[in-house]
Amino acid sequence: MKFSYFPGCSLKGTGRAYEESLLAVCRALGVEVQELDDWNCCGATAYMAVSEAAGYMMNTRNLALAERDSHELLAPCNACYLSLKKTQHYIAEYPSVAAQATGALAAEKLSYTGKVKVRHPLDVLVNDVGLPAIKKAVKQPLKGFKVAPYYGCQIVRPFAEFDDQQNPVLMDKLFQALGAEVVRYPLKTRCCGGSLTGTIGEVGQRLSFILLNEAQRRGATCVATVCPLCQFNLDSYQAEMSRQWSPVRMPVVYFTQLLGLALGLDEKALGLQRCIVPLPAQEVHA
Amino acid sequence: MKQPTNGEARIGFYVCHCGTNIAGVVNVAAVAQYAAQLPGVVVSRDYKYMCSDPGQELIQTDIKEHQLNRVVVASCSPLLHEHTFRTACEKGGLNPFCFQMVNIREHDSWVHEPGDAATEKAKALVRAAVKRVALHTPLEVKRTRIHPDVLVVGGGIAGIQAALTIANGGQNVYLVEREPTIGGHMAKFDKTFPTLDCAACILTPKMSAVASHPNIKLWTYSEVVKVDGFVGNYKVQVRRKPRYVNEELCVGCAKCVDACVYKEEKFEDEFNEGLAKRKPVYLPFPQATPPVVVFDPDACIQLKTGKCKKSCLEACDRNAIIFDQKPETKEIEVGTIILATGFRTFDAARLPQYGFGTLPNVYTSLQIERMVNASGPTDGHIMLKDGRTPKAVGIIHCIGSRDNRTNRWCSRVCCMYSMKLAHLIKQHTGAEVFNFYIDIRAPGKGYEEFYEKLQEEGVHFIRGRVAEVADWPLTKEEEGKLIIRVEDTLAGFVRRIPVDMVVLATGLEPQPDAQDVRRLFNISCSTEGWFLERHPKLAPVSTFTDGIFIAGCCQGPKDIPDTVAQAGAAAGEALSLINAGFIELEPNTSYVIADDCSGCKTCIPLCPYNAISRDEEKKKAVINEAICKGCGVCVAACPSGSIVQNLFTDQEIFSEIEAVLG
Amino acid sequence: MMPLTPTLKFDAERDPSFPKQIMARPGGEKLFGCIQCGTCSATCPVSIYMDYTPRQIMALTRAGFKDEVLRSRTIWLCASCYACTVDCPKEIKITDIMYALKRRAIQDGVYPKRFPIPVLAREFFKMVRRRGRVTESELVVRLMLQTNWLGMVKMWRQGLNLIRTGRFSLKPERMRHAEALRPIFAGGEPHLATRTPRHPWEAES
Amino acid sequence: MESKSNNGWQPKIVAFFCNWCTYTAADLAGVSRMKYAPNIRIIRLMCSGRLDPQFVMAAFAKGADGVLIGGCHPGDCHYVEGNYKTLRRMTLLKRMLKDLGIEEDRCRLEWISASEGDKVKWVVNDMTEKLRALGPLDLPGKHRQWDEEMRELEAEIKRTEQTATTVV
Repeated sequence: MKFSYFPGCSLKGTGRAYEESLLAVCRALGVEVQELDDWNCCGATAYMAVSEAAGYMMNTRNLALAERDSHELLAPCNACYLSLKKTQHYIAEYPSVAAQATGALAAEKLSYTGKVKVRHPLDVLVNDVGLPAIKKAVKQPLKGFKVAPYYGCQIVRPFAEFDDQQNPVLMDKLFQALGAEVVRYPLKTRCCGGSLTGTIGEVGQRLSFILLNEAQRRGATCVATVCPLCQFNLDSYQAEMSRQWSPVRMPVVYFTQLLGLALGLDEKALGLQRCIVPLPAQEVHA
Repeated sequence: MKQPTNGEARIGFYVCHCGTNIAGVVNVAAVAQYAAQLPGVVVSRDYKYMCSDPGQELIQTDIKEHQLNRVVVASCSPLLHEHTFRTACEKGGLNPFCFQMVNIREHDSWVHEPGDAATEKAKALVRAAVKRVALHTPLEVKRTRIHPDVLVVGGGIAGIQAALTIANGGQNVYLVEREPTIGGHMAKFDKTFPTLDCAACILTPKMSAVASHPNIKLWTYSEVVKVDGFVGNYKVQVRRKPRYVNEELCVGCAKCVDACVYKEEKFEDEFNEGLAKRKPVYLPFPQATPPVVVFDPDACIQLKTGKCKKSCLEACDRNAIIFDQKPETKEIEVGTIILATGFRTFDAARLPQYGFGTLPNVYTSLQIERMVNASGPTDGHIMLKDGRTPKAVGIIHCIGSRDNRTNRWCSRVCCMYSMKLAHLIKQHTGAEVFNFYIDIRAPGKGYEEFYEKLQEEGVHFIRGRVAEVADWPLTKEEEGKLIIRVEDTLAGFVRRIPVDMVVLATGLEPQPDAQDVRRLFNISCSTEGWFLERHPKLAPVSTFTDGIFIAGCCQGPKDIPDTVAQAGAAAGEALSLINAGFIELEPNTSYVIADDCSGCKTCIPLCPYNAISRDEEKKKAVINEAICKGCGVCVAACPSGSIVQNLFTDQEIFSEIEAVLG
Repeated sequence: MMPLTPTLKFDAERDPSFPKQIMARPGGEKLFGCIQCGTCSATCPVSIYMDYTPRQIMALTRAGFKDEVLRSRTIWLCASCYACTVDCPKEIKITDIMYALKRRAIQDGVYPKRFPIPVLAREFFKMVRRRGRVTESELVVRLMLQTNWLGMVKMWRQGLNLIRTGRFSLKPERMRHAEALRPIFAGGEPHLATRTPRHPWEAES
Repeated sequence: MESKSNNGWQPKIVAFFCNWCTYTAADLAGVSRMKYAPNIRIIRLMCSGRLDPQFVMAAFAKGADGVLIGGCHPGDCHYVEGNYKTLRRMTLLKRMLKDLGIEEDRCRLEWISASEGDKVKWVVNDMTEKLRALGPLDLPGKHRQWDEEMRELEAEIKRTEQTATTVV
């Protein structure tokens, strides 16, 4: 099983623990990944607001790079995943987008046919590697963990390709397979605030706070995410939130970190030391 | 005027303006001018409305004055007005089949932009009709006898009403119902809007009238499995499922139910929408018609394993229980059929954001109908799962309606039944009731007045489609409540409204097997899956298959008054056919030119009606024109070209092909 | 005394071509199908901070009240979570319409210049133009400097946390050959018929 | 629409629609005021099963650029199964047309039910576009050309025969 890998800017920055844990888990489960050569930023939500054309062209370049490698393209960040998917959908749906989006490939002798498939690691790990194989590889079941599975918005919206749009369940199934308890978490696809936490702190942080507070109310011992921005927003403002609204302290980890723990991988290799609110030691060694 | 050519044909040509419907796009004067110089045309006119009386008289006068022997009218679809103009020809003294119609409205002016292309198309179609009509020959209309018995499929209020109307008119009716009892959805309702009369009080007398009517043969727990024949002469097979009870003997005393080895009621009670349980043997509800118990083969130990001590058998003093009852197939002959197969309600679990099935105290409207009913599972008490009485209730409209992701259509009844439920809930509990609506649709008699009454009662109406029923509180007051997140669009902001109970006003959808049923009866469905009427305004209960009528919600969502009215209309249509005694058939049947037939038998297996046989003596094929339905399959297949279809002869079609191309 | 401002709208204040321009963008097609049910507003996590709810933006756009729409806070607050787009019963791609409105506001130069959200978009745009990738920490610092430098002082604790966990880095993340993106920012290759016009923010970088 | 190509040439489509499904669907398209290309001329048959392959050949021979046949969906035929017979005939016909060098897109069979007005619109527009791309079939023109060639050949043979007789 081999994939082209598009880390995106966050996995090289604030979300590096996601990359560390993802690569470690992939290695452990026999999924080979190869980073896309000299990839560019996906444009996230900012580019669509500034220049539609440039946004589509940037994504098409990454897609074309993947087509050159002729593997499926792994995109772990929700924003990257959505940008790539949206570009593919709109190229297929709107001739005007197709003309625009492929308009800057010639200089690098690239081409885009639409055949490359963009995949999220959650989809690949649960559906391709499969829960039976993962179960078999578990060394330390996640006993005592009560996980609130948080999917964020852009992984199933608007293109619900591998999970339900209103009520995704893949992560729930994964953690149950790893021996953890999963709390019913109705906010699992509600927005974390995205870049609003940085721009208009009060608005963005309130959204994140609601998510954490509800996880805490439901007795979760940690929140698991699939997106670097969600993890950042939920993990790094808890002191401010506690000051402003009510006390909240909730470890927020990547789903790959929990998977890594269950596979018996080293905490450091999984980047767990990068959590601002650390996962309690007793849990880790339960 | 030129002298007629093309044999003896003297053709009158008329192009209709249809107001501006045609004339606004097609240059009708140019078409008339063009037609005037076509071979055989002796009169060519354009006129504002050809279907009007003066328009028809124009044809009649011209036939006499100009000795016309052929007529062509270019106007709307022949499916709409062919009959009108044929009759006009007949009144003018011309055989009605020496007529041809050109569709330049539905197939031209309504689908193309104004201009030369549309006019050229009209000319081409006219050219073809003129050329073709010259080949037409006078034909005779055939008649077929109508069998006076009627089949009504579906025993809800629509089927009941239709069956009673026909039976009261003196004709025999077979009423076939799939469930163990008639009554349909209406039997589950507590009150009816806007009058608030008790549903059972108005329905049950009709149900017993059905059961006791000498002209009605009632078959419940039965399904139509095969339909052959055509208008006037349908042969229908009905499969009677075993209910393991002799219907003639059982009186519905329910002693067997009491005696059942299951002391507890354990199985989901369909009639009470899952809010109650029943035993393996049960009477669906007290007024079930016929009053005969039914055994659930998936629950009864005897039927499942054959190893029960069968205490029910002993309890039955009439020896009505038959464990080895087999399904039975009945064959009947009827002349007309009325389909009243109803609807199903939208499955609220398809919209997980409203919490049906995951959050306690989220109910469907039909569940509340049962709950509020005095003989229902809670004896008429509206209560939460824990037995408390709700203090605040939210009713969410348009669940599975007006939503492109589920069902696009408005279900027409939800606004009104939601208001009815709001009234009943408030009356029974005194709770605050909130209605969340997109638009209030109250267009029936007395409906707007009912809305007004509800507003005066203090029921809240919030204009906004609910985004979510949540169980994550943001304030203390919200804890333990269901929180409805909605934009109050009239106030212009988003609100969170905590309630104890949520009622989902689920919409109406076609029955899951509507497609199978329509195939069985050879009728059509609209894109949404409702049975398609012949014309939305002028033939609302007819279908494209003669002798088959539709009534009630199988044709589209409607309330009880409209359903009953439609059922009466369908019964009237059936009675009208029966009263006439016969039906006129289009003479488009086929016949064999015996001299040309080689007797190869190619045609015989092709005929779907077995109308073709072989005269063994003469070694020729013979078509029974009384059976032939005029599809023309045999004509196209005949290798020697010896079969001719009236109105669609090879020459007629070839001339059309040649002429449309120039 | 309370100042009184009349809200009467004259028809001349509308731009009837505006809705058509928005609908011409991919995703805008179904705008006229809006039934004003408010699902978008109710499902939106940030609508509570908006000056017009998303539903009102649809109504204003459809009616051609360009100024009200383009100068609204609403379009900038949209966090692109797509909840409205997947919940809309009439399948209107509201997120795409919000994007189209943002772009139009930038083009027309009527966006709030000191409002942090467009400032972030501008800094993001410029950084990618230069290096092909984004360095998040640097982006935040630049944003703060331009909109709320005092806020940066308050954020010291968070900055420290990020440094401690090795997540804060001012070392620019960049492509090896960022010049590969030049055709993109030139609006596509020179021979293209669909080349996009130069962006007002290009001059700034 | 690009009507400028081929000196304003417009493809001509002859359509055979069954009375119960496709003809009714075309009526519905009209009632719904759907706009489609005016290149189609509809001939009504009671059932698509009435379609004699010769009708298709005649249409091409008289100058049609395309022939469209519309019937009820399989399983929905008003006459039980006439449309299956059409399908069977079409398979043979298509092979024959191919041998004659008539492109596949020129003869098309579509199942369109009474409720599918939008499908009529789509099919007509799609077919018109495809025929436009294919260009004129002009079978009558080709016939004239073949006749011309045949005459030349005959003349040639006659000449040769004459020469031959002179030699002998």
